[in-house]
Amino acid sequence: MIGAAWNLLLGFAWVVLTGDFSGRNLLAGLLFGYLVLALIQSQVPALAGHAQRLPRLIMFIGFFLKELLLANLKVAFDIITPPWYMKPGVIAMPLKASNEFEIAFVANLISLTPGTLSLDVSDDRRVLYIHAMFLDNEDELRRSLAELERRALELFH
Amino acid sequence: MIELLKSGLILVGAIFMFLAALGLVRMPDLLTRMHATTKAATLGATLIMLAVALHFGEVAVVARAFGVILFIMMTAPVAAHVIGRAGYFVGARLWSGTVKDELRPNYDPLTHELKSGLETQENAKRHPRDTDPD
Amino acid sequence: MQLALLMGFLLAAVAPLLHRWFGGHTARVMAAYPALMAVWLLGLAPEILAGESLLLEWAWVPGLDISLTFFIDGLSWLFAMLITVIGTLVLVYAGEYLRGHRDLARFLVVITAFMMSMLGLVLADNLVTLFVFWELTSITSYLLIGFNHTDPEARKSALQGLFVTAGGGLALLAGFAMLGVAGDSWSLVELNSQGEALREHALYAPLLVCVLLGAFTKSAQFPFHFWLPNAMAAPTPVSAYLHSATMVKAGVYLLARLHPSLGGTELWVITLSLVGALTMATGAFLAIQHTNIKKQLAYSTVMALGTLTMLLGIGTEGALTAFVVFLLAHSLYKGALFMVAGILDHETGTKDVTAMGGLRSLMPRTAVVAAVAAVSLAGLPPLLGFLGKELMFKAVLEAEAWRWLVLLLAFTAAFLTLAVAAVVVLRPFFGERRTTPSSPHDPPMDMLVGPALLAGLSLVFGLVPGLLDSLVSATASGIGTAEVTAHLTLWYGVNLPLMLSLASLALGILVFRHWDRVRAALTRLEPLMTRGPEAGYEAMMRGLVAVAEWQTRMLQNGYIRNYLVMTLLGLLGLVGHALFFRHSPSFPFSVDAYFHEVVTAGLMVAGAVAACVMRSRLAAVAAVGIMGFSIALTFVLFSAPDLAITQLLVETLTVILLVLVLFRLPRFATLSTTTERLRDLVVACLMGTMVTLLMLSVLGGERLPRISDYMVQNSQPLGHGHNIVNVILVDFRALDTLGEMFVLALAAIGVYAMMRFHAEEYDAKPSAPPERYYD
Amino acid sequence: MIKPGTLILTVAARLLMPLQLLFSVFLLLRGHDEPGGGFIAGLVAAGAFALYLFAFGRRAMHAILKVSPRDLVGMGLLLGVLSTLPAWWVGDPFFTAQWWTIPIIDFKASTPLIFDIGVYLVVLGSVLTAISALIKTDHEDQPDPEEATWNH
Amino acid sequence: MEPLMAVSIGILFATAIYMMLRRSIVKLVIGLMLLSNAANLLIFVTAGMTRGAPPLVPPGMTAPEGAVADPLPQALVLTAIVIAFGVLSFAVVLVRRAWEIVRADDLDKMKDTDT
Amino acid sequence: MSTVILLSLALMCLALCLAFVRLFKGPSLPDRVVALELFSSILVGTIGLVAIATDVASLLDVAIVMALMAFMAAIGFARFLERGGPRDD
Amino acid sequence: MMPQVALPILIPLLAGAVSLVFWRSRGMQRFVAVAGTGGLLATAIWLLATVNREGILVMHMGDWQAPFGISLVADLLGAIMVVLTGIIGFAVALYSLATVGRGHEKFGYFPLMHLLLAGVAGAFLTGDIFNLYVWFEVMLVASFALLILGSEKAQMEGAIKYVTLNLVSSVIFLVAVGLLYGMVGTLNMADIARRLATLEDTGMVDVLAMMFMVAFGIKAAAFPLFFWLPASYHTPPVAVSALFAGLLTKVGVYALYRVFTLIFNQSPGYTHEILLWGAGLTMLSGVLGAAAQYEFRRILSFHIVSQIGYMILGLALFTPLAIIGGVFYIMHHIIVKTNLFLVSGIVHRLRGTYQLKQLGGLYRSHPWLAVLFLIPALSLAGMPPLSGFFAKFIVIRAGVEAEAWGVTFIALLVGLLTLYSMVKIWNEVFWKATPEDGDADPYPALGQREMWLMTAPVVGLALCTLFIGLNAEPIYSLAEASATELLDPSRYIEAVLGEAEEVMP
Ligand code: NA
Ligand code: NA
Repeated sequence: MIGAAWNLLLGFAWVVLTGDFSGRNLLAGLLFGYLVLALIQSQVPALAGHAQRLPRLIMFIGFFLKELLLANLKVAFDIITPPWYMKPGVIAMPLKASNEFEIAFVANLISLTPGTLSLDVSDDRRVLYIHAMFLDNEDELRRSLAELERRALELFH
Repeated sequence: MIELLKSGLILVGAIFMFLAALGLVRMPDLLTRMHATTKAATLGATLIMLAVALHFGEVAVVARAFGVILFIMMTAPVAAHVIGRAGYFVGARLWSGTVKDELRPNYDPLTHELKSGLETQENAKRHPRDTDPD
Repeated sequence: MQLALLMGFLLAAVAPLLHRWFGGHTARVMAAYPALMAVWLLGLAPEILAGESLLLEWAWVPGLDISLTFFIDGLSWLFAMLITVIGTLVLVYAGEYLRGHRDLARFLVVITAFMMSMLGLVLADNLVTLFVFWELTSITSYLLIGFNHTDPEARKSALQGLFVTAGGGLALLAGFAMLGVAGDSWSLVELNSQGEALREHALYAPLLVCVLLGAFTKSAQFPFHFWLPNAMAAPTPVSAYLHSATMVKAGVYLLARLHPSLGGTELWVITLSLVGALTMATGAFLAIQHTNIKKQLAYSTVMALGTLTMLLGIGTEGALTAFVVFLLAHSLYKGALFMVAGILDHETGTKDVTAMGGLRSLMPRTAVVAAVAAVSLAGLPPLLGFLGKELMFKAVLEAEAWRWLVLLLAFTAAFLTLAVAAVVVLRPFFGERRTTPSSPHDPPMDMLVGPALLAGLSLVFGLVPGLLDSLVSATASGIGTAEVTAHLTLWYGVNLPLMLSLASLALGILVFRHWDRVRAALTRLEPLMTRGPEAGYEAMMRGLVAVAEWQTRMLQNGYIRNYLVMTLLGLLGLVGHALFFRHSPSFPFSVDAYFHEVVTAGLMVAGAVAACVMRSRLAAVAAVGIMGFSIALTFVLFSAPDLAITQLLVETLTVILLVLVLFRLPRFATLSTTTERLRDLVVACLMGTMVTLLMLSVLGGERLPRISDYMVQNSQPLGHGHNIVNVILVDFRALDTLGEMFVLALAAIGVYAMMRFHAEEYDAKPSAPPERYYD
Repeated sequence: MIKPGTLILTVAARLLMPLQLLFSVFLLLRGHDEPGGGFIAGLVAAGAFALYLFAFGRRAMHAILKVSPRDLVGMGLLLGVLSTLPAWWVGDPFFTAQWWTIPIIDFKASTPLIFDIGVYLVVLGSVLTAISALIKTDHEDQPDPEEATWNH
Repeated sequence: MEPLMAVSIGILFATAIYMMLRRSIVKLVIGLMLLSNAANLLIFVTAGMTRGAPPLVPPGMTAPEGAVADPLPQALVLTAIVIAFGVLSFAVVLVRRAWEIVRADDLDKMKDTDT
Repeated sequence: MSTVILLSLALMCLALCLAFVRLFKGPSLPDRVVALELFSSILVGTIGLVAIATDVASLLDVAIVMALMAFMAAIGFARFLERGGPRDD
Repeated sequence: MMPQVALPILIPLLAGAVSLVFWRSRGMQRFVAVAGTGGLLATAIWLLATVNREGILVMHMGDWQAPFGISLVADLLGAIMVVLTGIIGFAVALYSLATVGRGHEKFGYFPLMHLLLAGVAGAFLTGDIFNLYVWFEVMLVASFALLILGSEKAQMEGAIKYVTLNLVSSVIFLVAVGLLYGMVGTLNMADIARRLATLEDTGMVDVLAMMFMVAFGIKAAAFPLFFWLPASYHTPPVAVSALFAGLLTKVGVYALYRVFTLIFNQSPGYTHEILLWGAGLTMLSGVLGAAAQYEFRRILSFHIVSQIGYMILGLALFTPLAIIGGVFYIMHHIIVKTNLFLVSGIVHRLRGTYQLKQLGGLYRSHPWLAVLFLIPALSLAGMPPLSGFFAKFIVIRAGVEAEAWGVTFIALLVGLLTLYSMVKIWNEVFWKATPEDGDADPYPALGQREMWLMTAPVVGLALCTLFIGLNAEPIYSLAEASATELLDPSRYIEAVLGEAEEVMP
């Protein structure tokens, strides 16, 4: 978090220094700030892992979009074809995520990926109840959900 | 090229939106309907906003288009969760083709308590934290 | 004089204060005031009696031609004298009559105010001012009749008197308004100088009818006579003053006053003669029929008023002379008799003449006074009453219209009155002694001086009628169109009037002899004479309440639907009428719309319709949400981003609010019948069609350039903003926005108060009495 | 007893609410030039607090709002009325816009802006007053500390 | 487009009136909501509708280039929307309190003050 | 307006209509709320399309507000349900 | 710049805002209540004096020349109405200090009162048709909130009708404004008047006139649009009733006067003829409604309706004298009707009920109150020489001059029936002996201070009534000057728009 804050600060500093208050310039500032921080992160413990976040984030977004698109197609197919191929059901997914922010993040991601919908978290926050559309291969589903959670949690660590 | 991409994005986005609506009408129960809507609509809106970003190409507009994408991605699942949960807990009838329900046995409709099903193994080790919502 | 009059009102107002200082002497102290006025008037006598008149000008509301100008000629002088002199006596009398009464002070307030009003009435030159005093006498009289206000009968009589006289007063107001318009003047002097023109005017007939209504109600003419006897619920001094000498003569005064401008026409002559004669006879019949002394006197007053009206109707020189003499005679003897009646009532504790007898020995002085006054009432020589009656018969014989009928009625009245006079005096004072609720004796001087003086004057004027020559001449000249010169004498020789008098004397004695039988016979006439008009009045009052209740049931029936339907039908009727009969619409039908626009409009409509037909509340809310979102989309499609944002934010917040509220509300239920629904549907569709037609008319009609072009051009240069809508909101039309802020704040206060404030919890402070809405 | 919000909702509210608030200020400040303005901004802000309210309950909402919504209404109205008065000072009719440039940050302050801020506060305060009054009677029974401050 | 909207708005008015004439208080409120929406839309439409030209002055310019939509009715409608929002919030809560106090959903049972 | 946009708009409108159909049919309140939620999401897309078609970028502000705020309605409804409001209402 | 044009609006707005800011402090609210209404009255008198001296005053808000911005216009009628607002506001504020419960004070009674006054004053002063709508709403919502303050059952039932029907009126008004703008493209009333005169299709003008007539007719409680009033006016605390009775319907009447003299004066043969019918039926149905009632405030409420008829009659006859009469009537009625409600409040305070059947004996116990009742009551019934007599007389004389026999007859009859109602109250409340069950619970005696605060406004208003009656000339000339202005709209138009060329960009 400190890294991100620093990065933002640097971006603004850049804007102020250059005197160009356009959005484009701010973007440039942020980018330069990121690069600078990436350079010095080995020396500053507080900044540890900062530089890895951006590529991770980009990769995660790519992964997520792919999932989103593919699964959407699957659902779409089921919608437009008259017979139902789906085998819906509610499953309990044990959570690795520990703090509530992570849990919510994961739950929302799962909701956004087609075929799965987060219903609720158990009161002890250890299980996420998910409504899934395609339970024909439950293990496969659980695995891909776990994968999604893993990748998502990577962003925070 | 950009024009073509834009047209593609628009059309695909619109189709997803339409599918979402179609699914909403066609799907047999509440939860499956929500599957159709939340994602497809989010995807559709996302695609169209990308097209908007491409179309205008100005930073301010692009920022706004991404703003829309971000906001819709933040809010849509929350809404889905809230409705789905409410719908489920107050007794939405599940489709006859539903194969499994691991939640029902863990939910107490009187106290609204939702267990994880793991309590028996670890015997409720966890203690309340102050970050718990009140 | 005006100042004196206004001071008189002030005196009335401070009466309670005086009462605190002077106690039992207050009445006497206050009586000094009218006495002074009488003296002042007496000082005018030489001029007035010489036939001159005085105009005392005083502006009041010049813009409306209303002035407080006083006009004093023989007629008004005579009335003013009667008012002040009898007023003085009555005040003195009342001070004794009501001695120790807890409401004496209030009585003095009202009677003094009445006196001043009456004085104003007869002195006013301006129609409106006259009316002002006229109504004041009605009100003060109301307060006096209802003096014993805890008695329901008194209250009822007071209301009756007020309602009849004020109703007539309103007719009078209309009449005056027409008179003022017709004569283009509000001054009686000026109006009286243009009688010819007025009688020719198109408004003559209606205005005369209105004026007569006013005068007849006030002067208790048939068929409005019934209120006067009921007004006897008032304390006797009031009856003596208001209901014999003054107020009831206001109508007669008015007729006399307007005689030069309105009198003399066929309508006038016939109406007044007949109504007057009929009233005479009615009054006399009713008088003979009652045993209550005050009622007898009251009905004989009715009879006298009828006589006066009749004489004015006849309108010849002789009739006017008779009018003046009879007026004076009646005021004197009737005032005296009422005061005597009061003494009897006061001393014996009863008003029923059949319950009294042989009082002569116990109260000799009273007996003398009563006898003198009664002889005058009976119309026997040598009293003024005799002269009045003679002149009356003479005038009737001169009558042009319906002479014999009038004569018959007048004659009947004369002998019945004689019988009444006999009953009133002979029964209580002579014959065998009867025990009465309280033991009587002569009253104190204060109570006797009034009747004695009045009776004495009757005698003096009767013996020396020449004293009145100039007064009668001056007064009658003021009433008539030509100069009248009167030479009064007690003995005109043996002529037809004398014969008639003798005949009436004989018949009168006969009736008195057989009074009990006559009474019994007359009871059969009762429904015709008294219940007739009075029953009509009561039926009217009941009808009024019934109509009122019916209307309330029909209109203000508590059903909000009915209110809405009425309101909407009002709108539909008015706007629809204008739309179809005042406007020739041309509708533009060039629909250039894209598919998505049509769908948006369709969804909007579908949402609204769905909200109507759905059977669940929240579904309806959701449907309204759809409509709202569609409207927002319409705003987007047609270049109103600010509106679109506002609309959808408001829509969202409304849904939140509704959801919060509906949680506590019952579900929809089917309450209306199919017929009701159909009716509502028709109203709704009519409204919808009307709105559409209105819009099409405006859209297809002439359209002028917009002021908003100025805003478009100047919002950046002058308002320093690029969003023109926002510049309008915070700059061009910031005042609207300011108001709107307050609306929102007010709504919030209202909501907060409704949810959190329940009066019973907070306002249970000990000093606040509980509200009782439903008891 | 139902808790005010689920975990997912509370987290979302914590994230979204500042975002919405920030956005509302943004809408307010640029409203003179782009779609937005006091009303819209106020409504968005009210929505933000409403979300927080749904997620955490009324007490929590009051805790972050610091002042009573009714105070906001009063302040907003006062601001709105007062913003019309500077014109009087310079002899113009009421409501005449006065513009001042704040030198260091080159910010153009004006009476219309102050007015718009007044609108913002009123809208926010009013909606919150209404909603919290409705919510309060809905489920909370304890006396409200703000009500105890009424001076008798 | 305007004639079409005129018809639509006419229908909106009809639905609003119909709902207001119902006996259920909740329907009355919904009727009021429909009514105020219809009225606002009416102002917007009657003033004339313009596609794709919001009343904004482009940055750096002093006036819009071409014709823009009439901003004045927009401002009026905006005011009217907000006013209607306030008033309707009040009405909604009023209905709720009336129900709580009078305990009748049926408007026909709320006529004690009149009769 | 290009064909693609018109076609897309038509599709979106059909989608709006379908959402309305679900809202009308219900059968339960959550179903209607889902329909309303979808309706608002489709509107976001539609506004984007209109912005492209008319070349008016400021319409995006409407879309932003919609994306950020429209879900509040759903939250309100959900609250109603969770507090025991009848779901078939 | 002449601040007195805007101050009668801004002062109550400011007072309302300050009261809200200090909603925790009872003392501050009470202080502001008196200071604010006093300030309103003072500026209003200042305004009237200026207008009387210098003619129509105009202030272009925000310095935007008419017709582009919103102009406040104070002609004589407007200024007179504002003064009356000030008088009533001040009187009711004083009265409220004694009668309004702590709960009411705490939950915004005083801010609501200020804002109601602001709305009323705004409506009287604005020269802009949409701005008029806004002030109507301010007034309306304030009245909504005042009406329900206390949440009693009767209040709720009355409020639902009041709110619904008034909202319908607002919507009709709004629709009419929308259509009007669509036609003439302007909102400034002077500008509208000028532009409408240039329209070729006068039919549509008549149609719009009807819409405004209905919208304002509802506000004014004219037949057949008055139902909301008798359904609700007797339900709130009496100070509120008095405030409503004095001012609210008169705003509707004022609006009718304004638009039907300034804007819709082209075809009086049609529009004013309809008004004439409305006036007659309003008088009659109102007074009949009262005859059926036995609740103090309900009787008074129905009489508001009937009296509105007289005011509309003045406008409908549309002759100089008739307008004078109408304006005079408004001035008289506002004072008298408010006063009657205040008296009813004192009666209620003494006896704990408004039901005539349960009241009685007050003539004996409180003769001063009896006098204080008689003055406005007789004035209301048009008894001379009180203010109501002159009002009625002018109207009737105008009716006779215009040869409108039907309505003149109704006006007279209604006068009689009004007297009947007033006498009924007098009989039952004052003359009748206290009924057996009437004085069952002894109410705590009025405190000295409380009594003064309640009586002072009543006495003040009664003195106004007497003054108008005994010294009618100045009031008459004021009404006359005002009528002259109203019948010559070009003066208004010129004052607002200047003599410049027609501004039609
Ligand atoms: Na509205
Ligand atoms: Na009103």
